[in-house]
Amino acid sequence: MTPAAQSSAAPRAWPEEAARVPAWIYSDPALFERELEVFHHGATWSYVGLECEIPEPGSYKRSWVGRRPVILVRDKDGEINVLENRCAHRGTMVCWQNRGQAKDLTCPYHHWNYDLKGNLQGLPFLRGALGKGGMPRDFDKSAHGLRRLRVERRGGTVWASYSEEAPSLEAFIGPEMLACIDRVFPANRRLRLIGYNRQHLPCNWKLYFENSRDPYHAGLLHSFFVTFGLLRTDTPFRAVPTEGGRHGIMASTYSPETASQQNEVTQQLTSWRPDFRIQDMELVKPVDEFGDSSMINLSVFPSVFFQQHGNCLAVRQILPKSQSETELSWTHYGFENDDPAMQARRLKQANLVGPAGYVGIDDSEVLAQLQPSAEKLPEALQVVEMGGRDTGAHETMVSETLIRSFYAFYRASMGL
Amino acid sequence: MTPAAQSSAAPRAWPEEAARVPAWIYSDPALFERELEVFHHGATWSYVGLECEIPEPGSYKRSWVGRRPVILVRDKDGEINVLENRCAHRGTMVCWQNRGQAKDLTCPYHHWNYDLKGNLQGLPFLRGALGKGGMPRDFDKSAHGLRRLRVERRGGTVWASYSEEAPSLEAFIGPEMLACIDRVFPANRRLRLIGYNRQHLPCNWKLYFENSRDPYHAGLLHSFFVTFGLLRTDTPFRAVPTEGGRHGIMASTYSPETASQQNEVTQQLTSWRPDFRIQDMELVKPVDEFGDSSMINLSVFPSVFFQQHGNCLAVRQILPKSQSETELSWTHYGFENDDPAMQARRLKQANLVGPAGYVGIDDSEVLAQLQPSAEKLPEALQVVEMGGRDTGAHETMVSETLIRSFYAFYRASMGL
Amino acid sequence: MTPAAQSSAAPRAWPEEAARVPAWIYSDPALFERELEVFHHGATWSYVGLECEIPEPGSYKRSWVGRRPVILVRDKDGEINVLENRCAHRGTMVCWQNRGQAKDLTCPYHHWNYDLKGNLQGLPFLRGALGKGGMPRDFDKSAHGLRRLRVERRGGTVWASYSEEAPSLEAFIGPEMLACIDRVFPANRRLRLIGYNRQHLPCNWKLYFENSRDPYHAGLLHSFFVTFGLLRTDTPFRAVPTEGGRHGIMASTYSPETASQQNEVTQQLTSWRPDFRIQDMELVKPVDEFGDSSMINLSVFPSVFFQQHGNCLAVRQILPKSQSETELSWTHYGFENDDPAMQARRLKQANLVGPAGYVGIDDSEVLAQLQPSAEKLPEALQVVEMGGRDTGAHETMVSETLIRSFYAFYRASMGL
Amino acid sequence: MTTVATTVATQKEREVRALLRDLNDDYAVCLDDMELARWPDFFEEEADYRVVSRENHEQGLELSALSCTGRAMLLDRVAALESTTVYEPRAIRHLVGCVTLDALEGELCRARANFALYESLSDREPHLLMVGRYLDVVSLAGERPLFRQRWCVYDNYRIRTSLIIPV
Amino acid sequence: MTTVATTVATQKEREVRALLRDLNDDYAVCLDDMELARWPDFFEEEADYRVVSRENHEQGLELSALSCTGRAMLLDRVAALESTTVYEPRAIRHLVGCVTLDALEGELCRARANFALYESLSDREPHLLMVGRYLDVVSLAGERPLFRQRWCVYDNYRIRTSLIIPV
Amino acid sequence: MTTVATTVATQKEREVRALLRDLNDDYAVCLDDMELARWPDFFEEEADYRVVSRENHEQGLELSALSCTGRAMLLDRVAALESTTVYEPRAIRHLVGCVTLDALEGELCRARANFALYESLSDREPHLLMVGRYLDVVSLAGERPLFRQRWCVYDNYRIRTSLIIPV
Ligand code: FES
Ligand code: FES
Ligand code: FES
Ligand SMILES: [Fe+3]
Ligand SMILES: [Fe+3]
Ligand SMILES: [Fe+3]
Repeated sequence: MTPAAQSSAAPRAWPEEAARVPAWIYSDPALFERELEVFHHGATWSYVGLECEIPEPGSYKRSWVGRRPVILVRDKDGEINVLENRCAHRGTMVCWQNRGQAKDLTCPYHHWNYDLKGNLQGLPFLRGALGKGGMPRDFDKSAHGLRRLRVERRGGTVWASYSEEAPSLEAFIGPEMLACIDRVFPANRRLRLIGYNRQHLPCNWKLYFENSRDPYHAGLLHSFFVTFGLLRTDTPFRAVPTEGGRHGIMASTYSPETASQQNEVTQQLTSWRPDFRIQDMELVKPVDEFGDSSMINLSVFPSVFFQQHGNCLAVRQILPKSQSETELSWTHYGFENDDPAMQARRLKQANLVGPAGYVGIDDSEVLAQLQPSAEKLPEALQVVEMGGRDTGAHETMVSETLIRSFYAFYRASMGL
Repeated sequence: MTPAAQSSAAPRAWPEEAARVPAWIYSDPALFERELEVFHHGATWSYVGLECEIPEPGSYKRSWVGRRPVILVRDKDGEINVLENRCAHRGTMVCWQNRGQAKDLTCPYHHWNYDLKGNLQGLPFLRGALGKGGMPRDFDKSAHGLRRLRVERRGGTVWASYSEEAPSLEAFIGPEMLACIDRVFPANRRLRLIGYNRQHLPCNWKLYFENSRDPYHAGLLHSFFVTFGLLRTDTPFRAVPTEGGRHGIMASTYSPETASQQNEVTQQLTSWRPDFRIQDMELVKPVDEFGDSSMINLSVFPSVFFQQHGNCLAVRQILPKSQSETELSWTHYGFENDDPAMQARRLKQANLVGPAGYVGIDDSEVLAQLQPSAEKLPEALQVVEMGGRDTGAHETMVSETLIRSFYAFYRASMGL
Repeated sequence: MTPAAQSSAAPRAWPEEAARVPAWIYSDPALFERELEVFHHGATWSYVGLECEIPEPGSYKRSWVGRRPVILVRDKDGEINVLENRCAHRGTMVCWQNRGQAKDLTCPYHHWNYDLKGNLQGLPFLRGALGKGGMPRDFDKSAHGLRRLRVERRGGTVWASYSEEAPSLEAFIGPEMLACIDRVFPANRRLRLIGYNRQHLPCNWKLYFENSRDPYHAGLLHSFFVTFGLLRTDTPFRAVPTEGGRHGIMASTYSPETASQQNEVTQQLTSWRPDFRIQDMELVKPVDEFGDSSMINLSVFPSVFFQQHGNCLAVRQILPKSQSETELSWTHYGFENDDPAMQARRLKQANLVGPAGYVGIDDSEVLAQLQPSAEKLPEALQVVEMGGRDTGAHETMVSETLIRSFYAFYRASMGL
Repeated sequence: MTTVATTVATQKEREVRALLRDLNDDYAVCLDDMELARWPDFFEEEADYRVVSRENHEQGLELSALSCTGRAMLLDRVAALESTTVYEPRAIRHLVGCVTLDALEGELCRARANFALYESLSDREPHLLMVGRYLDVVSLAGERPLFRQRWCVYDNYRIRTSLIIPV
Repeated sequence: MTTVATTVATQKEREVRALLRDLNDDYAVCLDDMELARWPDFFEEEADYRVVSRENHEQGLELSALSCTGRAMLLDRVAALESTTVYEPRAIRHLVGCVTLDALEGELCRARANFALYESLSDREPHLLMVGRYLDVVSLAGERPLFRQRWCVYDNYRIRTSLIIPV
Repeated sequence: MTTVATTVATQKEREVRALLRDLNDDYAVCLDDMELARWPDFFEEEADYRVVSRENHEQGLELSALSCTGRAMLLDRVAALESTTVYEPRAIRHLVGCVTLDALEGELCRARANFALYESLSDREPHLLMVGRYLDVVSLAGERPLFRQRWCVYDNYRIRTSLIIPV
C-alpha cells in the first residue's frame, strides 16, 4: 500500500549537484499526472501493437496510449485505426473484449454505432419514437465519433499519437534508433506472433526505465547472464543516448567462444558462479540469426522497449498505471519462415525474460525493493555517476550515461 | 485501483456548451466531500429504513445518512429515533450489530450508557472511585448524548435529516412525487419484509443516478426487458423531473396484450431478441396489482429510489462510499395479506433486479465500464441531449431530460 | 478502505474547549507526514530492538524508525549500528532478510558493498573495465555510506535517533520513566528472547497511544481482566505523565487475596462476570517476580510501550504505516535463568495479550471501530475529562490524565 | 433423517461422503469451464436453487440474489446468460472443500460444502468474489447423484459489482 | 515413526489419509459453524494446540499468538469467547487441503494440511485472514481420531486486526 | 482416450481420481515446503511443463511465462533458483481442488485440477498470487503416478511482480 504521497502545491526543486536524481519523483501523484500529459498524451508517439495481431479487416485489439484505453482496428480498406475506447455519448468503454473481429463498434449502453474508422454511423431513436424524443435537429453525427489518433506504422509495428504537433514517427524515433529497430523487423520477413506476457510491477514507471537503460546492473545483478557469458563486461558494448536522451540504445556482443572465459574483468563480477551448470545448454546458446553477434535492448520513449536476447525477440510496452504501479506487456514474435528448431529455440529462450524469466525475476524483485524506499525516503538522492557525469554515448557496460541522458531530457521536458 | 485523482485547489469550470457534463465530476475526491456536505449531510432528507424492520420497542437496525453511520431504533414509546452511531465520549461506534433488540445502548469502550432516544443515562465512575477520579462536577450529561437526527415517517418509510433548515419531509419530496410514493405504500396495507440485496459498485454515485434516471438506455441495454415487452418504447411513458430537477419520476406502462408486438418502433430496438424464449413465463407476466398497468422507478434525491417492476417492490438506498465506490442496499417488501401465489411471484420476479438480476447485471456491468473511462479521461464531456436540451417533463422513453434536470439542480446547489 | 481524507492546505484549528480532541487528527494524511518528521524522524529516540536479538558479531535484524526501514547490526567489535536500509547508490533496500548473519552488506542491484558500520567498502568497476567507464576520479567513497543513526543502549534495549539535536537517551526518557524501565530489565539478569507477535491495526497510531495510556477503559472493556481481578479499580494505581506528557507510566497493583472481592467499586464494573470461571487458573495467577505486586504499562513516546502483565514481559513497538494503519510489533522476553515453570508461565500468560489475547482482542476490536467513525465524522470532538481537566499525575484508574497530558505535549510539539 | 453430526461415520456414510466430494468437484468444474448448458443436469426436476446472503438466510428472509425453483428456471437462467445479458468477459474459478454429510435417509441426504469463488476480469488480477457454504439435499436414487436443493449461502455482506455465473 | 515421505503409499496409509481428510473437514466445519463448544472434542486430554507465526516457528521461538496446553485451556478459550471477549460479529470460512500423512506408527500419526481462512466482517466483503499449514499429531486409538498436537503455523507476517475464532 | 465427461464413473475411474487427488496434494506440498530438489521427480523424463496465461492458451499462442520441455529443464530451473536468482524471501501456499479425471486409456490419463496460490512476502500479509487450472497427462504405468504433461493455465491477466517458485 502506498503511503500517503506528498504532492506539493509548489513543485520541489531538483538537486543542484550533478548526476543526482531525487527520490520524490517516484511517488508524487501530481507529478505523475503531469508526466502523462507532457509525454504520453503529448507530442510523442506510443507503440500500440503489431500489425500481425490484427491481420484481417475487422480484426481489433485493445491497447493503451499512456493511461488511456484505445482500440486498434483494421478497417475494410486494410487501414489501421487507433480509436479512443470511449463512447462519444456518455463515455462508456465501447469495446469490452481484449481482441476480436468486428464489422462495426456498438456501445452496449445505448447502442450508438460507429464504423471502424470511429465515425458515428447511427444511434437508436435519432428522430425519436412515435413523434416524441430524439436528438436535436442540429445534432451533428460527424462531430460525435470516437476520438481517432494519428497512426503510423513501420516494419509491422503500429504507433499512435494524440498530438498534431508531434513530428513524423520517423523523425520522432530518429535515424540511429530506426536503424536498430529495422534490424529486428527485417523488411523481407513476415512476423509470427508467439504470445504475450503481462506483468504488474509495484514501482514507478521511471524506475523501470532506469533499470532497462542500465547496463551496469546487467553484469552484476544477473548471475545467470554473467555465468553463461550472455552478457560480458569485457566484450564490445554500446550505450547510446539518441534524440537528446529521449531514446537509448544498448547493444552488446555475444560470442560463444569467449562466453565462459575468465579474466581480470570477470574477477570483479561478484555474481559469476563458475561452478553453476545447467543441463539444457540450448537455452544459453543462441544462434546468430542477424549475423552480427549482437544483442540489443532499445528504449523508445515513452512507451516501449525492443529487445533481442539471443533468439528471443520481444516488444515490451510500458504502461504507467499510477505513480507506484507499472504494467509490462510483452509481445514475443518470430518470423513466418522460422523452422521448427528456431521456433522451439525462441520458446526455450523466452525463459530468460518476463515475469518468470531467469533474469527477468531479478529485475522485478529489485524494483519491488526500490519503490518502498523511494516512498519512505522521498528526500534521498540517487547517485548516477558511473562512467562519468556526461550524457554522451559510451562504449562500456560500466556506465550510467543512458540514465543521465534520460533525466537531462526529462528535466528539459518537464521544466524541472 | 483508482488512479491518483486530481483534486484541483481551484474548482474546474463547467463546460459552456448546453447539455454537457464534464467527466471530472466522477473522480474528484474533494468534490465528493463537498457533495456529501451540501447534499447528504445538508438540508435534505435521507431514507434510512422501513418501520417494519424495527417492529417492536427496542428493535434497532444500522443505516447510513450519506457516509455517516446511524442507528434506527424504536424506543419504548414506539417512537423511532435516528442516532449517530458515535459515542459522545471518545467516538467509538456504539452499536456493532447490524440489527437487534436492545433496552439501551452501551458503548463497549468505557460503557457509557444511552437510552433509546440517545440521552446519556450514565457512565461508570461518574463520581470516581474511592474518592479519586470521576468527571468534573460541571459535567453535563444532557450535553453528551448521541447525536439525534430529525426524523419523519411516511407510509412505513423512515427518513432522517441532519438539518434544522430542511423543510418538512412532505415539502422536501413535493406533492407529485409523494403521490407516486404513496401508491406503492398504500395506507391500507401493512408491509411485509422480504429481504435485502447489497451490492458494491465501482463507480461514482452520480453515474448510478444517471443510469437510474435514464429511460433511453432501458429499452436498449436491457435485452431481457425489451424481448418480453416489460418496457416498450411505444407505450405511454412519463419522465418527470420534480422540485427543480431534484427528484425524478419514471413511469411506464405494461400491457400483456401488446408486450410482444413488433412495429416501426421496435425495429429500432437492436436488442430485441425475437427468438429468445424462456420456459417459466411467470417471471415476465406480472399481475397488475395497483390497477393502473404502471411500472415505476422514483428517484428521491439524494438517498433513494423506489421501484416497482411488475410485482417486485423494492427500496434502493444509494450509499456513496468514495468518489469511485457506491453501495446499493435493496430492501424488498410485499404486503401482509399477500397470498402464497403473490409471495412466490414477488420472489420469482426479484430475479429481474439486483446484483444477479436479469436486467440488474446489465447496469452494474456498464457502470463498471464507465468509471475507469471517466477517471482516465477527466476532461472528456458526456453528451446528454436526447429528447432536446430542455429540462421539462417528457412523455417518451427516448429522452435524457431527467439527467439534464438533475444537473441543473446539481449545479445550482453546488455553485458549479 | 479509507475514504478520501481531507488534507486542508490551511491547518485546521484545535477546538477552544478544554479537554477536547478533534477527530480530524486521525485521518489527515498531510498531518501524518508532519508528525513523522516532527516526532519519529525528529529530535527523539526510537526503540529498535533488543541486544539479545543480535547476539553475535555479524548478527543483524531489520527494524523501523518511524516509517523508515533500518538495519540493526552488531559489528565485529561488538558495537551495534543502526543503518538506514537504503543503498547510497540508487536507493534499493540493501538487506532483504528480516534477520540473519552477515560479514558485510552487499546491495543486490550493483553489488555496492558496505561494512557493518555502513561504510562503503567497494563497488564493482570503480575504475571501469578495460579502460572504460568507472566512477569519476573525485568520487569519495566515504561520502556514500549507508546512513547511520545515533545509537544508545540501556539494559539490553537498543535505541536510535536521526537527530544530532536530540538529548541523550537518558535525558530523553527522563529519570522517573527510566527507573520503571530498569525494573523490567534488571541489570543482573540476561534476557531470553521468547518470540514475536505482529499485528496490523486499521487505525491511526494516536488512537493506539490513547488506548494504551487509558486506565479508564481497562477496568471496563476488559471483562477478562476485571473478572479475575488482574486489574482492580479499587487497588493502588498510578497514572503518571512524565517529561511534560511525552511519556506516561501506568502502574497497577495485583494481590491474589483481593482479586475476587466484591465491593461498592466493583458494583460499578458492568463488565464483571461473577459466574465466569476458567479451569486453568495459572493463566491468571501470576507470581510476583519483582517483589512489588506491580503490573506496568510504560509509554515511551513515540516508538514503544514496555509492559509487564503478571509474568508476561513484552516490548511493543508502535509502527505508524499511514494515517489509518498502525503495526504493532511485540517482542516477548524472559530471563536466562527462568526455571521451566516460569518459562511455561510466561508462555501461558502470553495468551492475555497480542492479536489473539484475552484482553488484546478487546482493544484491537475497539480500535477498528474507532477509525471509521473518526474518518466519517472528522469534525467531531473526543471528550477526555475523566479525572478532571488537568494533566498531572493521578492515583486512580478512572482518569484520562495520560491522554490529556499527551495532547498537551503533542500540540506544543506540532504547533497546533 | 438421521443426523450424522459428531457420531462415528459408518462405512456407508464415508462412501456417500466420497461421492459427494466427486459431485461437488464435477459441479464446480462444469461452471468454471463455462459449460452452462450442462449445469441444469446436476439438478432434479423440482430443483430448489438459491444464491442467498447469510444476512437473509440467518434472519429467515426469503429473498435470494438469484433463485431458480424448478428446472425450467435453471434453463432460463442459462438461456438469458447466453442470449441477453451484457457483461464483461471473465473467468470464474471455484475451490470447494469441507464437504460434510449431515444426514442420510434412504436415498436422500443432506450435505454441505464450503466454496470460494475467484473472478478474473479481462484486464486485472483475480480477486475473491465470494465465499460461503452450500446447503444441499442430494438424491442418490438415480445412477448419478442429483441436487434436489442447493442453497449457496454467501458470507459477503455485499456482492462485488455483479453475480453473473451461477455459484 | 516411519517417514512416509516420497515412498509409495500402502493401502493402510491411503486409508489413514482419507480418514485425516474427513477429520480436517469436520474440524473446519465445526469452527465455521461457530460450534465452539464442540471444538475441544477434537483433541485428546493432553492437547498441544498452538497458533504460531512462521517467523517464530522457523526460528525455534516458543511464543504463539494463541496456545492451549491441555484440554482445560481449550475449554477456557471457548468460555472466554462466549463470555468476556468483545468483538465485531463476523463469519469465518475455512478451506483445507493438501492433507498429507507424514509418518504412521501404530495408532499415532504425524500429518499436515494447508489452510486458508476467510473472514467476513459485518458490513464488508470477505478477505483473506490467514493461510498456513497445520502440523498435527493424531491419535487413531479411539473410535474417532483425535488431535494430540495441532500447531497452526501461519504464513502471515502480521495478523490482521484480531484473531478471535481458533484456526 | 475415452472421455469420462458426464458419464457415470466406474469403480476404476473413482480409484484413479482418488490417486490423482493424492498426487496433486503431494505435488503442492513439495513446492510449499520449498523442497525444490524433489519437484522434478513428479515428472516423466519427457516432461512437458508450462505455466501459461489463459490468454495465450485460449488463443493457441505458444508462449509460456515459464516452460520446461524435458527433465533437464526442470532440473535447470531448480538449480537456477538455488544458485543465481535474486528474490525477496517468501512463502507459497497452494490450495488444489476440483480434481477431475477427463479420460483414461490404459495406463495414461488426462486429468485436471484447480489451483489457488497464496504468496506471503517477508513483511506483509499473504495475497492471492494466482488461480487457474492444471491440465495434466499422467502416466500410471510405474509404481508412482508421474506427470507426462502439466500445463498450469492461470486466469490472471497479469502476473503480480514475479513468478519464482513453480506453480
Ligand atoms: S454511452 Fe455509449 S451509447 Fe450511450
Ligand atoms: S468511547 Fe464510548 S464510552 Fe468511551
Ligand atoms: S542501487 Fe545499490 S548498488 Fe546500485
Ligand atoms: Fe536487468
Ligand atoms: Fe438499467
Ligand atoms: Fe486495553
